Amino acid sequence: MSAPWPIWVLFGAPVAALLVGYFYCHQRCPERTHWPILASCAATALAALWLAFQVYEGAGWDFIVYRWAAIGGFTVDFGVRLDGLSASVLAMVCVVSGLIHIYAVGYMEGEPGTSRFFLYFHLFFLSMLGLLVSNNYLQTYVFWEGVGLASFLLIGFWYPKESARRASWKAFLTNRVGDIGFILAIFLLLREAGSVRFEEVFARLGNITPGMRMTIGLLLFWGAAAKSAQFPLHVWLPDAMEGPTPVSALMHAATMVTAGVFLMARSMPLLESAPPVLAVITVAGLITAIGAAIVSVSKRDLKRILAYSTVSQLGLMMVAIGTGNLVGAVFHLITHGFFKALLFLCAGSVIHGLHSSLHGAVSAGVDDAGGLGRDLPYTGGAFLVGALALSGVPPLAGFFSKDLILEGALESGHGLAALTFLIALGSSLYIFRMLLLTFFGARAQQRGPKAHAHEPGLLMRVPVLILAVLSASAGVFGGTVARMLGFQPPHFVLGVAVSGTLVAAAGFGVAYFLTMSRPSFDWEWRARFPWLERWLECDFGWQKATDAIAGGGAALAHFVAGAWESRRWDPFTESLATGCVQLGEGLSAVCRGRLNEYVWWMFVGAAALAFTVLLCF
Amino acid sequence: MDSGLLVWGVSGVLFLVGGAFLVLRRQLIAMIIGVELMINAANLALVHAAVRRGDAEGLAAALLIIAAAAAEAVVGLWLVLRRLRDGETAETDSLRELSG
Amino acid sequence: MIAVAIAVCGGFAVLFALLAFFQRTLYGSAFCLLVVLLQVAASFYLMGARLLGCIQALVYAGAIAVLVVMAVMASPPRVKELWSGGIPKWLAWLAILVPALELAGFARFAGSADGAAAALPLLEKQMALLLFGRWALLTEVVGLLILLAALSVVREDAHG
Amino acid sequence: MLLTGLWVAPALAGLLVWGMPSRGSARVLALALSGVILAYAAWLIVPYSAQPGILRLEEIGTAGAFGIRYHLAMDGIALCLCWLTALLIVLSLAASWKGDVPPGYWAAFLFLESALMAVFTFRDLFYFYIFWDLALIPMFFIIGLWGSSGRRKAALKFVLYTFLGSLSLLIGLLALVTLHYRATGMWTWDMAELARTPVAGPAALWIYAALAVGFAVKVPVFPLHNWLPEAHTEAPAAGSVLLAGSMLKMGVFGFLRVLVPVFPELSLAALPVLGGLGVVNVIYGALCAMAQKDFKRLIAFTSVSHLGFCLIGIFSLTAEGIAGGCLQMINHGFSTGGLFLLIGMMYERSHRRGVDDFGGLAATAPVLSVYFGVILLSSIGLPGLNGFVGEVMTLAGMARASMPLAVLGSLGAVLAAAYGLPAFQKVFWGPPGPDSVSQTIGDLDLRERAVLGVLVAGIVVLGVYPQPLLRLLTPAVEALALR
Repeated sequence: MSAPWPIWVLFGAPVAALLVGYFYCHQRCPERTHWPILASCAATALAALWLAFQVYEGAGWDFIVYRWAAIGGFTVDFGVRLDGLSASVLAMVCVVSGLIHIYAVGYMEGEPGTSRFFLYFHLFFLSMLGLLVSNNYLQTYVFWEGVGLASFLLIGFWYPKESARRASWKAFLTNRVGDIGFILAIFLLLREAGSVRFEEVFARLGNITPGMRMTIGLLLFWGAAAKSAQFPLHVWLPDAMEGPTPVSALMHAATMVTAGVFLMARSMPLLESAPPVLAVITVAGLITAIGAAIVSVSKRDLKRILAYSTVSQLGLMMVAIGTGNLVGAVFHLITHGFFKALLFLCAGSVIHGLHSSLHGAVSAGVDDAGGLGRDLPYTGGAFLVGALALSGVPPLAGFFSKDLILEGALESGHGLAALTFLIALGSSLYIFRMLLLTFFGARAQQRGPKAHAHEPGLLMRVPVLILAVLSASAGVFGGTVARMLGFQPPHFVLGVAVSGTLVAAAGFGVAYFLTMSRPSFDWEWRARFPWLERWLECDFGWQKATDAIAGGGAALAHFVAGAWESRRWDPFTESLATGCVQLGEGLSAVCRGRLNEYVWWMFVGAAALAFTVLLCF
Repeated sequence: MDSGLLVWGVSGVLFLVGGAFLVLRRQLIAMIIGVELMINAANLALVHAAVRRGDAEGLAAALLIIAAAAAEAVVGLWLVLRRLRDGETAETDSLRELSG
Repeated sequence: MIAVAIAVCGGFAVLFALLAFFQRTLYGSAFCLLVVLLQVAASFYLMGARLLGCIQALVYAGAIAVLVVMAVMASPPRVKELWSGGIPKWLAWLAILVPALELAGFARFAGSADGAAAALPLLEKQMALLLFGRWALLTEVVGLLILLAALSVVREDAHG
Repeated sequence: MLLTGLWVAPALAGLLVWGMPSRGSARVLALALSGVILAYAAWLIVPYSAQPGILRLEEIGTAGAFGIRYHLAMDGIALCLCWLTALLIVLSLAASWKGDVPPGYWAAFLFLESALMAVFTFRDLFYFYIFWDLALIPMFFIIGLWGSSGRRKAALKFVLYTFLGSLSLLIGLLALVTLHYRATGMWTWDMAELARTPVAGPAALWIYAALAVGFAVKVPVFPLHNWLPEAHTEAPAAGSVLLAGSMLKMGVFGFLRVLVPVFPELSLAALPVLGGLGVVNVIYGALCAMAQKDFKRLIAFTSVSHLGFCLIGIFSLTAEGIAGGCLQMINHGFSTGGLFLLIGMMYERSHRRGVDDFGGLAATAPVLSVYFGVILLSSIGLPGLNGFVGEVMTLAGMARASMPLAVLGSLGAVLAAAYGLPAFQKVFWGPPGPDSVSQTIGDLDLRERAVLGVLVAGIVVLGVYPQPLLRLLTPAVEALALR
């Protein structure tokens, strides 16, 4: 079946917008760069929704666009594959990024270099699209690194700041470490299955040895762990908050970080054929989720709390993947995209509102933003909706998706179920703590300066409103997502639903107790247990470990380049040359200028020559 | 009577004595004498071989060698005399330019 | 028979070469060189290459040896070891005695059957033909060489 | 006559340019003639595609003494390398337009081009060796006369080091030819015949080692590489472009053209040694690049790293590995050539090359930073640009040959980012240092944008759609693949 034209809109619109944006707007009228980009956002969003509807109706596409490279055992063609998984996630990504683009226009007003910002922003959007609709692993890898590059450029958008530069560099390097796993998996696939196309790989799973399947699965998870900030490689996400808030909202909450989960969902058949990999994913997901939840509770910076919350939620999705619950993972991915983006945008509005008093700081702490409920009622309300969705309070979206994951966990084991409930508790605890401290905490208790915050402009409020509506109503799409993925609509187990809500309520209660009834608790435990704070501050010491590894790498480079190359190996080869020169000088001492000696040496030479000639013949 | 061995012997000794002149004697003119001796030794052997084989080319060569030796002697002596005329000693040690 | 004669000439050549080497003065060495050259000319003659023997005697002994002696005499007297009185008396006598002996021996044995070395007119004729036939170019070159040598010496003195 | 023209034309052009009276006219003529040669090289695709496979054109003259025969031939790999050389010559001459240099400077480049074209097309080992050494002379003068401060030492070290390599190559060739003569009783220097009757026995191993060392010095393989940083640092910008863009490829081309076909089973056995050295090259080059302060030395070490990938590709001896190696050679020419041109332009403006000497250029020279960004990203192998294509195919090829080497090789990808991006951040995003010159650096003018535009266009097109180039390489590569 030939490709419907909206698919070409998916790719054509962003590319056209980028070209027009850079060559026309950026050069001549920088302040209007976002116009072509917003137009392309709208077009792609419509196309994505239409395609999602088609796929819901049962359509599906998997065709090759052009042959990228083919020689010997290496045949790679770039193509498009739209099935239930990619269509649903694509719809979410396009809607959310469209809204965030609009929000960014309001947020970045007056900032220097906004046209450059929008170009990078849309480059990210294009790479994300490419990643979602690709039909083979290598094309996914190409856009995977494209997304990494965009995150490098956007985190380091305010490049005069040293911390922003370090954060962007750290993000790119960690992603690159992950990408090694991904590219190695691709090489193994090329070697074992002879092709990287999803269809052919899953068809030929039979003739790949179990051991090799396991390694490929683990390597793919290693790549996904870097992108989705899972346990060993999550270190870059908290620092990624250095970027502007729309960047954090779009990339480090809703879309980019979910690419890892998307890859896992995409290669589900491969993972299911290697059960140990699923166990590893579950364990890693659990560790990440629980660890991030604990750390998030201790954080004070608005965006850092949300960052760790994202890491925790991604851990939860990985747990869903690990338990083989594809529908739960994908649906949670979609709902998470909505409410996490909403939470970040609200945090952005708060920071934007406090901008005057933050004297240029990029992000605000809970202390600076304490008790803003009265100043920012609208944002407060939206944040409340987001918080309820995240913690899984019915009838909002979070409840439905988290419930699916809880059911999946319950089926695969009580211990696992207990841990997932713990994660749910943690998530409601840290989000309500942030809500209460930021919006409802009494101003007096907060030690922050008396800040006067103002509601953001209309351009920022409309996307927040739409996202709030979506976060509230996305629960109904559970059935559609399941059908698109080819599963029966989920049936709700009453017991799990009730216990989920109770856990959310418990979380709220503890948060209320810690922040409202004993407001000074936040500072007391830091004073009494300084070691605990330091320990939590650097992710149980893992941040230090990764920095040490990076430092070790740099030291190795300096050793190799300095001590070995320029002080031992180079002088050694040059000493060979100077050695010859000395040899020459030594020999020249023989000619002391006496004529007779020269003649004597001539005789000796002639005699020796004659002798050798006689000897040889 | 194999005069061959004898003539070879004579020319060999003559050659060596010429060589001794060159290597051991200090004066430049002695070296020239040495060279003359060596050329003669070679010529003697050459002519002897040419005569035994009845090969005219050898004789012709010997003749040319004599001519060449003459030219060489002239130039050699002239160089030495020019050097002596400039007030230098005829010692070989005075020629130091080539020392390493 | 001839071999003995050649042997005698060779012996004397070697004798005088050694004498030349051990002479204190260059003057003596030059003189002994003259004698050696003559002995070699005699050997050529005895071997049969008569023309070559004469040329050797004429050119080499006559010209070059004399040239060397002249050079020795021309060098400034202040160079002590060159000059210091002529050649020792015994050497002079010896130099005269040796040719005399040879001439005597030659005369006595000249008449014997294989005495006179079979002159090789044919060989020498071939040599002459060769020199001005195939090797004409070479002879011209050597002639030119000698001319050059002479010219270079002359040129220097002209405006020396 | 087609192929003879390819290497004779630049030589004649060089002579013509050398003879020009004024510097201005020499410069203009040089650029024009190099443009003509580029057009001619490009046109060669027409007769080439008329007869696919190896375009065996020039077999003039019978075997002279010792079987030396004037035998030229052009296949896919040689054609691509000639295109690359011709293009880089035009670009580097255009880039060094402003330098006040005598006509000899332009002539040297044209002579270099002629020698390179000859090396790439000659099939007779004798002529191959002659032009292999001849190529050093013009580069010696380019570095020696028009380099920067320490040029004499660098030029001398460069020439002596590579001549030692050529000596080992010569010994290997002579031994090979004589052994071949002993085996078959026929003197020949032709690669094809030498390949037909392989030399067996322990001697073959020694010959293989001698030839390998000869080529290894030219590709800087790990232990024999330290002439490269100095040669690059001291060479003028255009000189470094040619040195990195084309001359390093002579070594890899040598491996490909001489070693693999003549000693197939030894090359198969040499995988751990030479493939391993390729991996060491990648990692060592990247590590050294990370710690460099001088920009040119940094780029020089990246060349060491990139050519490590070529080695990995070639000694995997799989079709995609060798094709990846060839692509990597061409891509490296584009990206490193571009980087050297850029550094040359920055040096032209500020007479400084240190990474710390610049700062905050993104604000003062936006166009320069965009070009630098794209070319640097291609150099560290960002997918979508051309650097990635070569790396992926070489490592995929090696994965089929030996997985551990492929794993180590792909470590190079991380290290590539480790040397590329910090330098970019420091120069373009970092704060302007106390004495840094970022304020005085003006943006690129039209000529420079055109030169870099060509390179960036090549980088993007080769990155997005490398298949046509691959189709050109396939016949030659398939002939070489053994695994």
